[in-house]
Amino acid sequence: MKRLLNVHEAPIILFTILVTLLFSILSPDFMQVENIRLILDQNITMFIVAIGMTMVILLGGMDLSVGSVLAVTATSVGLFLSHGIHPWIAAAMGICIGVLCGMVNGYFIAVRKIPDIIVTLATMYIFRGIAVGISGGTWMTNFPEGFRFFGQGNLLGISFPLFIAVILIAIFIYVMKFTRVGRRVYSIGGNGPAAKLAGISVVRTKFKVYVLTGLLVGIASVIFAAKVGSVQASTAGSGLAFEVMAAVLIGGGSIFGGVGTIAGTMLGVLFMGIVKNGLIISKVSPFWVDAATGFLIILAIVINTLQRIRQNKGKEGDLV
Amino acid sequence: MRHPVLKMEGISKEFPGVKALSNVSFELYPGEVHALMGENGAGKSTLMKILSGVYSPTQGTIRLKGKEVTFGNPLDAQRQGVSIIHQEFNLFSNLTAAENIFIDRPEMVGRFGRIQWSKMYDEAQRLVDSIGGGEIDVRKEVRHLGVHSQQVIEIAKALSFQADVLIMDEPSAALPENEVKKMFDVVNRLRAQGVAIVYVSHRMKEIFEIADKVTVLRDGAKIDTRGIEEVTEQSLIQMMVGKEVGQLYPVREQKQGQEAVLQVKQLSLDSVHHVSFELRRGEILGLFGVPGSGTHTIAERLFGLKRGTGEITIRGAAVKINSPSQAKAKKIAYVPPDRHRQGIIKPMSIRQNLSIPMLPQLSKYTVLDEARITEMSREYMEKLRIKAPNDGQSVDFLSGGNQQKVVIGKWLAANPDILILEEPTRGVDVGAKAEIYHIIHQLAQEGLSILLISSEMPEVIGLSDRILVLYKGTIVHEFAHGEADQEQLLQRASHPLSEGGHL
Amino acid sequence: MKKLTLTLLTGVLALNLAACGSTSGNQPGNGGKPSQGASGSDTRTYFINPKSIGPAYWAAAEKGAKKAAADLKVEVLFNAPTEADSSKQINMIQDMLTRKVSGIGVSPNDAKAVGPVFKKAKGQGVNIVTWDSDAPDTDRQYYVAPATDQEVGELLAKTIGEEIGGKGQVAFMVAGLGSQNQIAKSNAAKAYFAANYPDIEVVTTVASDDDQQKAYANAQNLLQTYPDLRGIIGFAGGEPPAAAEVVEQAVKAGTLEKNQVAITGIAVPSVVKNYIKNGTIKTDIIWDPGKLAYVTVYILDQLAQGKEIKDGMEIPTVGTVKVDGQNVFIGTLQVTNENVDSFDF
Amino acid sequence: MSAWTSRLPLKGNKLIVQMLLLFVIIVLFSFLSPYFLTVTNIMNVLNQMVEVGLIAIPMTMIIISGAMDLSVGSILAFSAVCMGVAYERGLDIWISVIIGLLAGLLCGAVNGYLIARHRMQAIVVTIGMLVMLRGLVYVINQGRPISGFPDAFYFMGQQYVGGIPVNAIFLVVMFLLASFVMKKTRFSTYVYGIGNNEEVVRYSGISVVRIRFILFMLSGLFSALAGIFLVSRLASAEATSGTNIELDVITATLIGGTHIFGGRGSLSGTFVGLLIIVFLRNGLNLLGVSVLYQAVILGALLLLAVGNKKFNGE
Repeated sequence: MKRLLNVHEAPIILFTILVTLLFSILSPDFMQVENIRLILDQNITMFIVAIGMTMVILLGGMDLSVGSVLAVTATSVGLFLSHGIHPWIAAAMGICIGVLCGMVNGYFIAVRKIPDIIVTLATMYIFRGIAVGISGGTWMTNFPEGFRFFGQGNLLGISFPLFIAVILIAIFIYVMKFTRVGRRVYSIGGNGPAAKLAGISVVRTKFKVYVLTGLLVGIASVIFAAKVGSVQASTAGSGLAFEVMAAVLIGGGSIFGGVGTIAGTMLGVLFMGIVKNGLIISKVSPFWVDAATGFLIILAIVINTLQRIRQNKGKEGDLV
Repeated sequence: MRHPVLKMEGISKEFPGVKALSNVSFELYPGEVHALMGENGAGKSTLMKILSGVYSPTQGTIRLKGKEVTFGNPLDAQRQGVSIIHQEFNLFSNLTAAENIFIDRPEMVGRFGRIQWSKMYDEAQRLVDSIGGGEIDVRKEVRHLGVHSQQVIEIAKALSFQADVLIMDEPSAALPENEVKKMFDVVNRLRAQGVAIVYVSHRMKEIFEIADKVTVLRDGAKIDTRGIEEVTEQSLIQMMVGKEVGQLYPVREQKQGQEAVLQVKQLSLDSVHHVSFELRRGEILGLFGVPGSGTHTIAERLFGLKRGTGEITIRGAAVKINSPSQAKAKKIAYVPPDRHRQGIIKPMSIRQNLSIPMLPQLSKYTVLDEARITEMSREYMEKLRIKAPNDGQSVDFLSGGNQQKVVIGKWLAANPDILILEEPTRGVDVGAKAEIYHIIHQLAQEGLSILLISSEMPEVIGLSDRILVLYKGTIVHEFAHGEADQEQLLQRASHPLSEGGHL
Repeated sequence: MKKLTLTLLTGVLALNLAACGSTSGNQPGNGGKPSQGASGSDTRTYFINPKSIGPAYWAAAEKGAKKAAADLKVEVLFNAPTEADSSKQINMIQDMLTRKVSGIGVSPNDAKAVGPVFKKAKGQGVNIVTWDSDAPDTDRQYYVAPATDQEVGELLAKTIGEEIGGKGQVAFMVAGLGSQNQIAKSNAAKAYFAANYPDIEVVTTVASDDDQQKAYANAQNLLQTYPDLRGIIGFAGGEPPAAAEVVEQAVKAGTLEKNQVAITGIAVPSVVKNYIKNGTIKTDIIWDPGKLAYVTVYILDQLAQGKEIKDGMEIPTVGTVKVDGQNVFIGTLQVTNENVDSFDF
Repeated sequence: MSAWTSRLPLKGNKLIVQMLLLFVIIVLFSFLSPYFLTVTNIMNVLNQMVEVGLIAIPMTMIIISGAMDLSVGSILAFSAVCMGVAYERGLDIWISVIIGLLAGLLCGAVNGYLIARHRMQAIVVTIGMLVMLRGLVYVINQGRPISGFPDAFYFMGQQYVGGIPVNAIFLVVMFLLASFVMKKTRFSTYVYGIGNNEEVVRYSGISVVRIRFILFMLSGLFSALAGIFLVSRLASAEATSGTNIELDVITATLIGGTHIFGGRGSLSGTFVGLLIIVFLRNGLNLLGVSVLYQAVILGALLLLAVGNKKFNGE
């Protein structure tokens, strides 16, 4: 199984190594411990949100609203803090709001059976509006020192947010591989009607996945707020959904569901992070950064597609 | 002495406006293979759905091992010991074979909700081995497995529920002829283990080979249950159809010319090696081989769905066929094996489905010529006797036979020189089969050259003027008209030297 | 049929909600008068249009505009698209022209693109004043600003130049690479360096596209890429706090010495208060966006009443303003540790 | 109309709910604002909806064919800036326009090549193009807006003929043309066919690759057209123009009853959907409703109305 997994993610691993080598040659500053830590640090939010997005995409769905959920959660945490609520309680309440948003998505998608794109497109508008509305247009900033721990603190020598991210990644890799919920996600994404026949409640599993995604985005947004130090409700997390989706797909996920792994997605996030950081470190003209990022995304997808074609050739018989 | 493991009494099922089953009773004993027969629409599938927990009956009782039961849903039925294997498998192609067998099963979950993978693999392998699927690696993802292996996985899944009753719906439909034997081995093993099997099939030959008893349904009612030794093929058909049926296969008159319409030389691609043959005007050329032998690949190559080496000549002129549109331009038509996936666009109307390949001819400056399309669709609906209120009817609502006629019709409208038919009667009931055979025959009479690829041997034998047998990508034998019988054909197709395995 | 009705009901409900939302939203702005349809002949209505809705800067401006509305007893509508998008902004101005407002104050996202709609406004006799960002060569009558972009850019360059002692590497952080006021200010700063501090090298210009996280990552990457960096100028409200946050974290982590990188820029005092108190930002340049909006409304109201705009005129609650041709300047403020607590925006 | 359309089970002409909703919106706003139902306002709205409308035409077709194009906003900006740069270099304005259109076609061709020819996932490819093209826009002109076009060019976006904006007339003509194509030509059968069952179309000897390629080319072309009309209307070619326009376009298409998974939908539906969102937005603007509430209302409408099965004529 391990070997198979490795094969599945081989192209993106190779491509990431290649890009890393390229940047190392272009800039001596790239392959520094400090910089690697920086890359990890800059992408904590992405890592955590991408876990949720992986599950959603494995189900065969997509979630366009993650950026708005992030904004709503981060803004409410900021509001709670400004009312003098203890940082830990404020964080917990913020995460609850993330879960609530997930429940809204889950309700319409799983229970009311409205296509996910429509629901999350709609909630993307709605949550963003609510976020800016409750913020009153002002920035959430000047957080108390105690809150900054979530974004900048250290635990046992490693940064606290990184620690949280690693734990979450480990938990969800375990969940996806070793628990029934995880396997149900794969089975629904692979063959929905068959999953139903096997007695799997598609409604409940979908609902759970969107709630978990809300939870993860909630956690990510607390870290985001604590790390960046200020939240602007109108722009926080804009563009996050597309970026995270791209990471999942670069990491070997299929938009049609059933295929993909958390580990692969994390590689995808890392790849995007490396590209963005590397282009700046190598002092590429700022005008070229976006163009080059887009080009590398497309290249990564091309490589993935080639891999899929190669794999499918190994099929037994010709009727399948 | 023996008690029935399953007893259905007075089962009726009504849908709004339709009575699908009326007062059907059915008994099943342990260790017997009980064939369930009937034309499409006779009520077989309703009965199976009731038995497997998809529907609940309007009236009547089901007793399992003497106890009255109700099934809330298919899983409920499975847990109580009744499993069904559908014609179309319900497998997760993205998951391993083992996981497919034990998907979402509490018994595979250990402490702290952890799935015990090694236990799952071991048990799955044991189950698969016990029904003779030893060569299957249960750690492989299902999408990498062949059809027979997939069926074995389905059976193993059913058995993993300790099934007392196993319903097999057209189990041989997707299987190559040589693998049907393997499937029978599995069924025999199950019978020996005391599992009661409901075997649903259209294929007479199989029924006589494997079944102990046969129950025939017609128009939602049970006609009779008899021991297999009490019936003949003819009497069964009569019970199913309710009247004498005419000749299933039309008598072929050897009228074809000698002029070769299509010549294939040294065709090679994928698993096909150096295949050469010619197809004459007005000829029905049978192409027979077990799946994997390359018959399907040849069809795909000739229709431009795949590319390869070798020379293709039409009426003496070498042609290049690299895409279906090029094939169409060369007047080659192809009726593909999987009607649902490749043949019809379900939500679209009959006229749209019929006219699709011909639209460039049926439009002026790309604007559709509605009058001509109407004329054309009426003509072919009449010619092929497609039963529908009008040509605006969505094909989704047609019976399998009529859907298949639409697929044939859309290519006839294109007025081809060469017609490739692959599995032209798959999933079609007896009545429609005979009609389709007559159509094929008539087309050949009119001068159309037909390449017939089928896994149903009687069909190939009954219709073809010549039969080419393919084995592992090469032509190993040619039968002239009337020369072949089923035994010989199968023997050639599965090669005398290595019985069985085509892998 | 039931579902159909339900759908329609939903739509109606949503609209009613919207109507309510607008009423309550506008009430503080016009002293409790009902807002809808109230823009008749007796009440003068002005549409004040920032670049977008959301940023704190514009929220502060809205307060000023609403205050002016109360003081001058006029109605003020303060609205803009959620993103700084010129096409959506112009759509909104067009809609407001339809509503026959008495005057419009615009902070254009694209100075050229507003040309046609300003022309149309002039044709309808609607006064146009630009504020915060200008649209020269259009039919706008006045431009209300703290100072010219040139002056602001030079002031920023001077501030950082003094702080770092006139030499070293400096990086620019802007909101958008294509935004004109950003280009004008950064070019002025570059020119100022070239003239006065030849030893200062501007290493790069990074853009955040108004995204806080991106600004933050940009600042991190700057420190990583340019170990010898001495200063950062943030040309828009989101940039200095992001830079300050990153520098503070780096100092705390020990990868950077305190005061190694000087930061200045344009930012609302409330947002950078902590950084100024910590000494991470020594001087921040700002003007009161509320006063800017106040003056805009005031000028529009003067125009509507046919009054003259003179240099040195006294505007209540704002003070005297400098009028230079068509430009009205209210002056910039320097925020430092000493006065940071005295600002209320 | 003809026997053909009435017999099509697919082309849900059941736009009753949409029409009613539009009607309710118009009536409601007429009561709430005296300016809403005025000729100038309606002409304004028509003038404003052109860019979104133009892109919605190919987007509807692409969604019907079961794909999606998220790169339209970036193509719009790319073409607009290409045109602007060409004009700045001293080329004739109409030659510059053609260069802009060709740039859009080229982008569409890249999308089409990757998606149709190499069967890559449309969403992923177009997200990649979205990022890359937006970046290229900055590369081409360093983010400066380009302006100063001749008056003849502004005719397209700013002038009125018979009291109706020229660009709105163009949009309506395009919609009628496209609607004709999607009702009366074989291209439409192919597009609906691909959306319902791509394999069957391929097995019918029709090049699915070519149809898909054409669709993405159309999308590129119409995005470029939208870009040019935008420049003409705003008199300025900007690097940021068209950001997030894909969301507006998709929203209009979905409200118009096109099925997100393809196979079903109509251009007339999209047109009504478009009117619903532009009139809603305009009415709310006239009332002075903050954009924040507007976003929430649009979202709620999408969720409660499009989510409703009746809405899609099911």
